[in-house]
Amino acid sequence: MKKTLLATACIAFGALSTPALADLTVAIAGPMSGQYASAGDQIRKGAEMAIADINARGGVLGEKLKLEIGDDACDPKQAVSVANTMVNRNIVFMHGHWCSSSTIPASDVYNESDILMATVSTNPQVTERGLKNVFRIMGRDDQQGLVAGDYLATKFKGKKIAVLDDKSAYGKGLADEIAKAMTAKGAKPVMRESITAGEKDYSGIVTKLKQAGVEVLAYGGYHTEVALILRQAQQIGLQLTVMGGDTMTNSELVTAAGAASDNVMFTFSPDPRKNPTAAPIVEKFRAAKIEPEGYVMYAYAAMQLFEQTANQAKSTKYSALEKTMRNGTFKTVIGDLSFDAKGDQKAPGFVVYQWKDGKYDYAK
Amino acid sequence: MSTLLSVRELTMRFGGLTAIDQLSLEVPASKITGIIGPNGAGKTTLFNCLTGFYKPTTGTLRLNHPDRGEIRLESLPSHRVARDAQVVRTFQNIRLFPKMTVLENLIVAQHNVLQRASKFSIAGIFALPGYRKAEGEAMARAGTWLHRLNLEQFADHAAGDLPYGIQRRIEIARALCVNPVLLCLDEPAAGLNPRESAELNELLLYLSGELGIAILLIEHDMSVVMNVSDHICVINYGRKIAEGSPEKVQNDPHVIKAYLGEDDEDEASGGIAA
Amino acid sequence: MSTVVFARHQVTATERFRDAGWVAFVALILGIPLIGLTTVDGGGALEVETRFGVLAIFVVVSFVGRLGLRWLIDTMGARKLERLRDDSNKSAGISPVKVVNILGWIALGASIALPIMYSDNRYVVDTATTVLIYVMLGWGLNVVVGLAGLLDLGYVAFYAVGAYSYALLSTQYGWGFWEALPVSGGLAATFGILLGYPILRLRGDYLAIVTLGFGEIIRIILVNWTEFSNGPNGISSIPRPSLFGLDFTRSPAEGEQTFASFFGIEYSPMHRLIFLYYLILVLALLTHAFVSRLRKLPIGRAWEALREDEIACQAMGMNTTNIKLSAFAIGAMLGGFAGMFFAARQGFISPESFTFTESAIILAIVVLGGMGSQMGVVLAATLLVLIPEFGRNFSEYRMLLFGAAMVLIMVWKPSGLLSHREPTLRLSRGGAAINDAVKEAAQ
Amino acid sequence: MAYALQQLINGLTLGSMYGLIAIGYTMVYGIIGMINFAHGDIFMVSAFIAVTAFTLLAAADVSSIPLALTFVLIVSIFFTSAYGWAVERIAYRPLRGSTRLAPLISAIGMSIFLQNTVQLTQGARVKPIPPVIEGGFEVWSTPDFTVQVGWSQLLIIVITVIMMFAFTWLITQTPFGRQQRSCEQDRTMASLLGINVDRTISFTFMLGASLAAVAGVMVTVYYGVIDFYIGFLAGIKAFTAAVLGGIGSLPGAMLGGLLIGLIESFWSAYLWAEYKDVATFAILCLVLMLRPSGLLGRPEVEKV
Repeated sequence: MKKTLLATACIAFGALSTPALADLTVAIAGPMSGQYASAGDQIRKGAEMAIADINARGGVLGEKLKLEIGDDACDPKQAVSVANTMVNRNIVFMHGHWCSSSTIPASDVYNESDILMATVSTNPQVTERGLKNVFRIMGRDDQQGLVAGDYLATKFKGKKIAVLDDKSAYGKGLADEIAKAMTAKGAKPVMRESITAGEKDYSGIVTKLKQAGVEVLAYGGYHTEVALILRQAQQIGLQLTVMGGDTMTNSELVTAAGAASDNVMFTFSPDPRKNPTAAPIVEKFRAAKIEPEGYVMYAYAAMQLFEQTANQAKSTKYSALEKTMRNGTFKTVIGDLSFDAKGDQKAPGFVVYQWKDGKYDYAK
Repeated sequence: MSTLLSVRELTMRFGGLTAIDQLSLEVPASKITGIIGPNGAGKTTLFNCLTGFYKPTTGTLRLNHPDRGEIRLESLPSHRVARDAQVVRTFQNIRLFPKMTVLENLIVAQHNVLQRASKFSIAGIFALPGYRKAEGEAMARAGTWLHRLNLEQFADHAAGDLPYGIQRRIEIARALCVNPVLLCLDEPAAGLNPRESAELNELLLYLSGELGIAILLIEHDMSVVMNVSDHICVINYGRKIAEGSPEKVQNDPHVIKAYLGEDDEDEASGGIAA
Repeated sequence: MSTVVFARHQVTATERFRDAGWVAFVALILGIPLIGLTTVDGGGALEVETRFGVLAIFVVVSFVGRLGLRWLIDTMGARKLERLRDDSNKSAGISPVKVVNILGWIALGASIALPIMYSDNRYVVDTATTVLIYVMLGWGLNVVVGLAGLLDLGYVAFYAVGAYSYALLSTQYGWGFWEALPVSGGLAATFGILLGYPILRLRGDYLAIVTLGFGEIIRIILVNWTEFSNGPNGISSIPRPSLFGLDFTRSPAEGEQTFASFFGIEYSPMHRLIFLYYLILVLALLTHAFVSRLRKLPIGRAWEALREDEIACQAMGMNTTNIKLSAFAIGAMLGGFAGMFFAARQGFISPESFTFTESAIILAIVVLGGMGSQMGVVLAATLLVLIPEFGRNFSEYRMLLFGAAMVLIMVWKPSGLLSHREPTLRLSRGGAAINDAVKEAAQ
Repeated sequence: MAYALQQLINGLTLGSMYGLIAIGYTMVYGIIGMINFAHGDIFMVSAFIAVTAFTLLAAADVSSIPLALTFVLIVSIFFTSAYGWAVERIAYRPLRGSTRLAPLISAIGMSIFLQNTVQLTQGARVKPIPPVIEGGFEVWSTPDFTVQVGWSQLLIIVITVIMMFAFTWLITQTPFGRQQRSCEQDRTMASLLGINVDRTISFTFMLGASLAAVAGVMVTVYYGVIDFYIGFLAGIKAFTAAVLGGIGSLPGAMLGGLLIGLIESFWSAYLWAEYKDVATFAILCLVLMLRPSGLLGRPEVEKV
């Protein structure tokens, strides 16, 4: 028995190490399982559609693209493991990871192996570490927080505003920035606390909000908790307006919070669905019964970004790709992309949205 | 005859229940003292007080240690009773280290000596001569007792897998490895066949006679108690009801009443009938 | 003793079918709510969707699977009996100890050769490094749970202490890996004692919940005390260890040399990976040597005695408080080393890596391996790391397989994969005579 | 004052749910001395069953709330106890009589397995249902704070009290209860006296699962949002509650649950919400240091 085990282990290593015989391999990585699996799902759908479209156009530099999918479950350790797998599969481009805490350690691996990556992780640290291969096609938490904080300080002047976060790297970063921006504008939050994501009972904190007379809640975290907070606020007769980040784009919020979701505002990049050039793609997604919400279009855009970079560079060599991506401008479904020296998108432009009857639109 | 241990007005209460009531007792050095009494009389509780497992409610337990002078046992935690006062016990329901071998059981009993020699394990890790010497001595001591108690052939067997009678012997051997001045045996003959009982008698006499170890013996098997004890103390309901030589105790009317007592029939079976 | 009865009730086909039918029925009941029905988002509200086809397949698979399993168990059982019958007169072949020893040497050889064989394969070397981290953690926890028998569900706390102490010492004070090593280990050990002291009186499962709580407390503090630990953002850019001052970077720092330039070879990121691999291999082997040696010392035997019977330990004059604390401290120290290596290898740590699940997996490694068995830990760690890695190809079923494997291995071998206990010392004599003597005495 | 009252009500509601789950832990511990780590996930499964049942009812246009609740409770209890039974049969029964830790690991494996099964079969997305019971009543109104109690909160507390009484009756007054208690004290002796130990243990698991099912339905009604991950935290909290109250004691589990609910809501009401779990565990440690077998647990006297 033991020998068989050993043998299996050897074979296993052998099997896992065989490089995939693809034409040109690109990859996505994110939480395909675990708590945030719905985000991973969006990324996969977007990327798959993009790859199909690119291949239909004849691929990149005459070669067909093949997509590899990595599941990190938002666990930093698994993210490194995924990154190593991807290196072995000789990928030339990575769209991912999704959680900042996964992107940061994984980007080191890609950096060492000369693999270009474009991520949607919003934590400033992702691009602040001077890694040349890291590009971000989404805004940063500090920019996002600034937009949200300014909006709150001007639109809800004089109202009592509380800032909460869910203790995740993303949520806390965002909430900190919002609080900072608000204070700078002279609207100091009346409360600054954290909750534990994954719990179901937030009645304690909601009652505390009611006691403090809070009318507006700025929240750094994911949509599930917002839905619960809204429902529990209703139970004790508290009307709350919520301001959140890009994660509030998830339509689960509406199903979960019901009518109360109309009180949810959030910051997000200008809606790619509203982008006139993106209209045919949006139609195509809808025809395939996929609502191009959240990260779907971003994944699509990331693949477009790679396609155009490679075509412009006329090469899939890392150095050429990196140089082209850093200096060029690319037309994608989320608008024109160009990057600064750190790899951050030049025109991030966050806009405030509001949910209304199950759809979100720019807030007035 | 010098007194090794003197128990003075020992009382142990558990809530409303008085398990030992004003018990006084002298245990002479190098002799065997038997403690008998019906089930539930408080014998094991006495042992537990003596060896630090229970804190007596009131009373004193003075040990005249041959090297260290007077030691008050009631104020010591259980491990120091064995380590400093060298009062070592066995258990009614055998408590060996079942998965360890017999030899290991005997070596574990010499933990304190070895641990000191291993100097926080540092000397041990590098197998320095000082530690190796101590280990050799411990093995020799264990070997001696294995031989004396006829356990050599089981030395490398897991203690828990061995038959009951042998486990009893191992427990005594293990206690002896601690180098006791007072050995407290809690029903060592329970579950032994007549041949084994006879061997036990011989061993006990050897220990007290030849090696000068004082023995405190709780036993229901009268063939053991009456044959080996120099002195017997009978307790019932936590009180001493009789004391003296085996012959004297056997004929004491209080004792007979306690064992064959008019109203306590079920208790009698464990006693003299054995 | 009486003779062993070898006869066995023959199972008829009807009984088999009835048994499998019963299993299929249970599968049906269990399947209806989770497989047969599911709720999907139908635009603002949930709608129920039925999947009775899948349910039917599930039930049929259960039926056939049960029939097959039953048959397999029966044939295996019969064969085992056959063998027992044959063996009852002969002695067994090679002793399990020898097999384990040989296996150990093979594993050692394989682990030394692995990076040479896969010198251009990041994934293999990296996964093997992960295996070794878990092996080391398993060996550390083995001291507490396997040897001393203290159920610790919060072992990850010490792992975290080790990782964070290195991360902070290196990023804040510029300490190197080797200087920080003893400090991290010492800090983790201190935490072990701090935790151990107040809860010494607790037994078994009460101890388990308190250690679990301790692990959570450490994690929550790391998350919330931002000034200290940088909160959920974690600590990034943790320096990598160097080989006697030689860094594994592409271009050397001012006035220094890199590994590649020193040996005059071309830079490759694999060098560092392989170096890290050998580093953890050496750390793990040292741990192994240390723990195996301790086990044969008074302190190690005292741990095992404590696991077997605490009362008897006290009666032998052993200070159980110190023995427990030493187990906690040494286990914690080894966990701290592993954590420190983890931080150095990842280059980034955040509280997310130190959750309860991690503790549970380390505990599972110790128990699946066979409590107290050093080789068992290696085997279990390899399995538990590789099962989810295999699963990467069918990623959704990965953790499902992992959970199922834990249950199945436990049911198949309740005392662990390698449960044989090797005595720490022997009276130098042959074995056969003893066997006969025991049999004689048992009659 | 009004604020404190509102927090008290919050705490009691939360605590009732912890208590219901904790009883499952405590009963299983009492009878076979193992921590059933999969219990939290059994609770999670029950919540999914409840969501499916509610959705079915909504599709069938059932509008009577008492009828709907009864239906969902029955369905959920039925299927969940089947899960409780199956988990015991598959993962624990083969391990009876082995080391203490084997079933613990098997339970952790089972917990991972159940979580992922639900994720695969029901999806990773959260499952929301529209509020089943809406509204509430004002208890007390002061100028700066109005205390409101939701009907669903009231329902949870009332059902918990009923369940508590029903269970105490079941354990103390019925033949099953006698068998259960006898197995708890001495399994070998109980089987010698003709009690079917296997069946009693199975039944205990099913009862524990039924209570988890009640809690699962309550969670669905009260919070309206569930996902495959809820079992983990709820399980740990409930387990803590069981230990705090003294594992093995039914009133202890309830008391522990309520206490933890109250600690959580009052801690986050007056102090820093982010450290509330630290508070819970610290109080647990303190209590155990002073009373090593929990608040209402029988002190474990080791016979020497």
